[in-house]
Amino acid sequence: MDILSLFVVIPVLTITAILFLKDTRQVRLVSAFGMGLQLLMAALLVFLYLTARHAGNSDEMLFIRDYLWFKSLNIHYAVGVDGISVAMIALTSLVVFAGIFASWEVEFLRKEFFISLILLATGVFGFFISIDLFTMFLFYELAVIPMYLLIGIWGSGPKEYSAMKLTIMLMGGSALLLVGLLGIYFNSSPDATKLTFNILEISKVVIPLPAQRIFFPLTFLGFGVLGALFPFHTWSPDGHASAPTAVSMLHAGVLMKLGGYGAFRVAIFLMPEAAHELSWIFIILTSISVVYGAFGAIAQKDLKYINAYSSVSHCGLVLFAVLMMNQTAMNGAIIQMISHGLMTALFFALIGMLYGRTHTRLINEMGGLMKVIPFLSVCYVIAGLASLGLPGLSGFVAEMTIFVGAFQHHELFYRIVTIMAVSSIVITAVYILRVIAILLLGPTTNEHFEHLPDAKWFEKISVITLIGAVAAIGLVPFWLSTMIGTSLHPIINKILALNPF
Amino acid sequence: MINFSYTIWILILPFFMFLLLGLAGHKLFKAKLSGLLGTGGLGIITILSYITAYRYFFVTGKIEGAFQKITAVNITWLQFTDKLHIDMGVLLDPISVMMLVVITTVSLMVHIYSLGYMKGEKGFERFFSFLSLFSFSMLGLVLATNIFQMYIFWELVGVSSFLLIGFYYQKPSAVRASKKAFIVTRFADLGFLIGILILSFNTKTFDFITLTNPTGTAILQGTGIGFLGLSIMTWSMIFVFMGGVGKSAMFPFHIWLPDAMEGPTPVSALIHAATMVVAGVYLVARMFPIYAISAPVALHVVAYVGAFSSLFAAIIACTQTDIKRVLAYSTMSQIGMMMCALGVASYGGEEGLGYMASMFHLFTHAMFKALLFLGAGAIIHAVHSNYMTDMGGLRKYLPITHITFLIACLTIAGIPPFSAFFSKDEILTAAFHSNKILFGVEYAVAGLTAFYMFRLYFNIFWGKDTQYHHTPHEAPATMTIPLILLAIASLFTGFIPFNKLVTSDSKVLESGLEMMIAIPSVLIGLLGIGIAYVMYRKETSIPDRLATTFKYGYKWAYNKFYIDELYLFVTKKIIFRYIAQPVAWFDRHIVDGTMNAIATVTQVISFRIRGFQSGQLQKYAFVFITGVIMLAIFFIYLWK
Amino acid sequence: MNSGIPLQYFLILATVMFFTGVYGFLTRRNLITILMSVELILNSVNINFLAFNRYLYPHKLEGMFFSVFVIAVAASEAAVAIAIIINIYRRFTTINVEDVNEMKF
Amino acid sequence: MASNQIMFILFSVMIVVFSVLTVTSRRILRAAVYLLFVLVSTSGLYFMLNYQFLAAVQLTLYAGGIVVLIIFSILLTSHISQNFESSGWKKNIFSAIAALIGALLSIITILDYKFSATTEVAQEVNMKLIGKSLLSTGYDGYVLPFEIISVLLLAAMVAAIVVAKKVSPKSAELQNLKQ
Repeated sequence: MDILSLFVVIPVLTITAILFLKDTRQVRLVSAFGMGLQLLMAALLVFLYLTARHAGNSDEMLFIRDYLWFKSLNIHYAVGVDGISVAMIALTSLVVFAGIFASWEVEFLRKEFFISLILLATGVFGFFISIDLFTMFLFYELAVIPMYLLIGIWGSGPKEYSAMKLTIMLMGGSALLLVGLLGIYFNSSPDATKLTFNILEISKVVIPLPAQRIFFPLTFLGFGVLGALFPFHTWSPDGHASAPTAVSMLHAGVLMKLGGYGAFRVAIFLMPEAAHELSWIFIILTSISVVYGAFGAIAQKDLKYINAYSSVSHCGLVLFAVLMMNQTAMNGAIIQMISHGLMTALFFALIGMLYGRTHTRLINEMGGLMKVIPFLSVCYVIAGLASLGLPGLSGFVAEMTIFVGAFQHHELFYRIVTIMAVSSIVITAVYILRVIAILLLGPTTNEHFEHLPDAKWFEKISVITLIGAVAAIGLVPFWLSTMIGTSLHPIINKILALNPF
Repeated sequence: MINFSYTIWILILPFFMFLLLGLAGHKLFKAKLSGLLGTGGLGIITILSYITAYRYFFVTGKIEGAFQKITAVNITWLQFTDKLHIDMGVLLDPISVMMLVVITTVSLMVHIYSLGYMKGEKGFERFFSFLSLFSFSMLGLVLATNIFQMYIFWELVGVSSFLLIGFYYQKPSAVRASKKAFIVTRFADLGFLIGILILSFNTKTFDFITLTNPTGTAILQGTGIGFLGLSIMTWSMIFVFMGGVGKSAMFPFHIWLPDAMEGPTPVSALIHAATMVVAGVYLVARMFPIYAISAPVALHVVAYVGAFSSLFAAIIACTQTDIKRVLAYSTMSQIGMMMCALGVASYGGEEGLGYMASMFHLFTHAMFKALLFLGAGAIIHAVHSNYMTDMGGLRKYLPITHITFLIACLTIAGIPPFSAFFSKDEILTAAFHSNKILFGVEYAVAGLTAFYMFRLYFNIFWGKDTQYHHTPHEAPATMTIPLILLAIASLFTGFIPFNKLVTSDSKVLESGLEMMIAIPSVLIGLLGIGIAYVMYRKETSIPDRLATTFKYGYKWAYNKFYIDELYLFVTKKIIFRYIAQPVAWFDRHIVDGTMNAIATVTQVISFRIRGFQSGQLQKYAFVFITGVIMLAIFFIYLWK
Repeated sequence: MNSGIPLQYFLILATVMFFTGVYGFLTRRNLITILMSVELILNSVNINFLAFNRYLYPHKLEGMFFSVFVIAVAASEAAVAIAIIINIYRRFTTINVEDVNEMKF
Repeated sequence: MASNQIMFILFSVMIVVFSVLTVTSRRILRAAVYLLFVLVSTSGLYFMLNYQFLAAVQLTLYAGGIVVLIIFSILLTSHISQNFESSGWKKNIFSAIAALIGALLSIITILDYKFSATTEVAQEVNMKLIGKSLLSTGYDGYVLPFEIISVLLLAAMVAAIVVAKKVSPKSAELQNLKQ
């Protein structure tokens, strides 16, 4: 049985089912059912994966399936997962599941909304299971396009502008990416007889260094745009601010991770020599992202902007760690992706719920919400604490792994940059606490807020799912870290082979 | 070897209480029951701690005359590399066992006290769940087997402090104070983290036993390499100490502590007097072999920072009128003394006196300072004001509080036979033998301490007869019993033979009272009390006249030397206005502006190009025909 | 009957006619006169066809038949074009080609 | 000068002159009449080339059919005496230059090219041959294009009717909506 393809098939079936529904009330039930099934599948996948590994299966990728698609170009539909993809799939299904419940009360064109949302999820799932560069790119594009509709139609504020900006910038990124991928493809075979898109096969050959020098920056930038790399991050604040709740969740929670994952799986894994040679440029850019995003967040007034800038900072940390190219830092990068995915989804869900009640997102128009809506407020505080790296929640595990890993780098330059990046934790604390203090604590400023209702059942499901995952990773990080760590070995071995330090 | 693995329950139990009370407290139990549950849980932990202390000190015995470090439990929590991994475990050695006793004792007292003090408050179970969280994190901190575990619990302590200071979350001043406390300590923790990173990079280990083994190899790593004239090890230890400075409210990170008094008084007693704020001292003591052997310069930094802070705080304490703030500055001053004592010590033997003195003082201080705060709480409870100007003549109304408060004041003033007399004496002796300047400073601090404490005492219990809206009455038994117990502790803990139990190399340190030091220190204490008696026993005009005479000095001290304003200037003006806002502006207008400009340029160009598509059929035809003709010319005549 | 007249004469005549038609196509504003210019162009092509056929391949009939087809096409084209012109006139009340520029941008 | 040369010159002059008048005349009906003269002259050329059938077709279809159609449409869309405003001189000059250059280019090329003289015997073009060729499917047969042309004519007829038909109010509304 092809368990991986099911991750694409289930959403597609859900979409088909939604298409035939007459009653729009049932749409969300069907969506929730489909994505709940997906969540169960993800749990099953984690279980199967761990069982297989436990049984001594030490293949690089498990559950590999390969179907020839375009013979002339040797394009396959090839799927396979390692611990990293499994973790990302689990993250995605969690966030999508929570996202469905967070958008329970979408009224306008409900059917179309859920279809687009699940289509987006399909793209993301497909991306994570693919091991063929072409199908990977295909799913990547599939994930980006519905975003335009979701923001442009169901968004708020200057939604057309934001949707356009987001889509065009991401498309610009994928243009670079496509060139990079084709470059890899045409160098995937030493004697140009059997070109391939398959990652596993490409990783066995060494792409010539001159080609790497061209295609590594292209690929990395292409994914970097999606990962909000400075200075290509400006789509993120506008996009997030305009997007509806679930879309922000999915976008910041999962879609931005496509950037980090791709940078790591394609750019670094396939072209480690150039990565090693050019990493300093991107290290500088990413460390700017980290500090700059955090400072940018301090001065914002709109909750979503604050969170968007904090995402820039945190995702910068992901790319930063990936570029450090050692086991610990990369492990941290993956955990950070998952952790940030969960907590930023949590943040956006909560912001959406607050907005639904107060009809404002400006922090200085709110105040003292803790007394009125304690459940949501406490959840917000937990999300904030996770974001500023409180031990026992996922953010701490991720950040510490990154910092310790990055600081083990043998070159002084990298260690100094690491210290700069470390300083972001203080700035993070500043803006998080600022928001919490203004928003939740203190006396209730606006008398209209006195009788706001607290969370409804579907909101609770959404929030508790995410908080549970955040706390689980934070309290028992060992299994996740090990699952990712063992999957990193092929990459690390490849890097070590070229540069033993 | 005796099995200590049960000690893990000392950590698990409070965490469980936290989850139970925090998640389900307001639904499952009545408020009172959750308070009792929390207190009961802590009672069990206290008993466990006492058993552990007894077994560690008196049953296990020594090897080669020294107490051994025992790793009771150690579970790998997160693996970084083969050598670097965060473990969660329990490390028993003299200082951790001593801290165990201190924390559980004070915490239990505070729990009992809170049952009365917090009665009827909204969020009663929340309060107890936070207290449990704090107990959990503090115990985890002192029992940490490795520096990263310590850092984890260090952060947790910080957050529980944040939650408890901001307990009255609808009070803007409490919110501000909690925010300030968290951010200031967080900044200091940044130093701690950097220190850990440097340290672990050099030594490739987090483990305390490996790190602090005076004969091991880890301790010698990075001592040679220089950076700005100091070795890498020194730098890392200075950074680590920065964390301690923040948590222990030493200068210049002390500004959060006075504000933290916005929290409920039991919290101030537990966290901001007895336990959490001494974490910095504990940290230095924990890393002491490294400081003493590999990074003596860092140790000097510790000594001078401690000494300066103690003097600085003592001066400010003389001018404050909010009784909790006086106590806060007194705490800062006393911790400064402990730091200073650590700083003048060195590893092993007679030279390690300062270490022992510091730990001793930490122990006694925890008891009497908790007593002072709880007493202050009882007074505030009775008077409903924090300001000593609203008080006076309270000895008639609050007899038990009065007696216990007096005992505490006498203790802190260093009058024999109260406990602090012994510990302070050891500190002064250690300072005297190592550095005369530091001795002078500490000596002056001892006098000032006696003065401001009795200023407080006389102002509250004697002085003018204030008219109260309703007659103050003694607190309920749940509040007075802890006071009495702590007063007894203050009386007798001075006789604990610390020199046999807690020393720098865990061996017995022979030391006794040096009359040369003891007599002058008692004398200056008495002098301070005398001055306070003259000035504040009755309502006189002396304080006002003094204040006008030393107008500027008084004003500066009263305004805490304007350090708060300086911080405010730096954070509000410089960081917010000159960094964050420009960054936000830069992002919106330069980075995003560039992106938008690219879009605009594209659009403008495309609008121009669009003009070609005029819809005028004949223009198209003209262009087409011209093109054909040109192509024809090209192909006929120019194409070879 | 065509002796003494070189092929080139016919061709030159057709060329002149063709470019006159082009000129008309480019300058006239009235759609109907533009249509007339197109007829000129088609006619000049027909002359070429027939001249080539007669002078170079007198034993074949391709040129002639193509002329027949061109005439047929021209007839259909004229019919449809005039229908369109009338329709345009109805909508825009003008058949000035410069005013009919909806199909832009 | 042989008579056929004289005739050729006559026809040529007529064609050139009336062509130019067609495209320059300010009055639309006159232009149509000039076009008629051009077409008639052209059919004269066809006679000279010995293609009587085609000449007849030219006269009936073009002169008889299309020109009449054009005149009808002129009457439908404009006033007979209507002068149309002259187009911009810029446009005229540029178009003239383009046309002149194109003409010169073609003429030079024509004069440069050496056409190979043929020795084949000329074929008599009579109606029987034309009919046979048009309906023949073998070599030299044109049944396929013939059929296509017939379909095209039908299609054009239907199209002309559909396009020129008066728009129904409902579809007009729709069109207005779309604007």
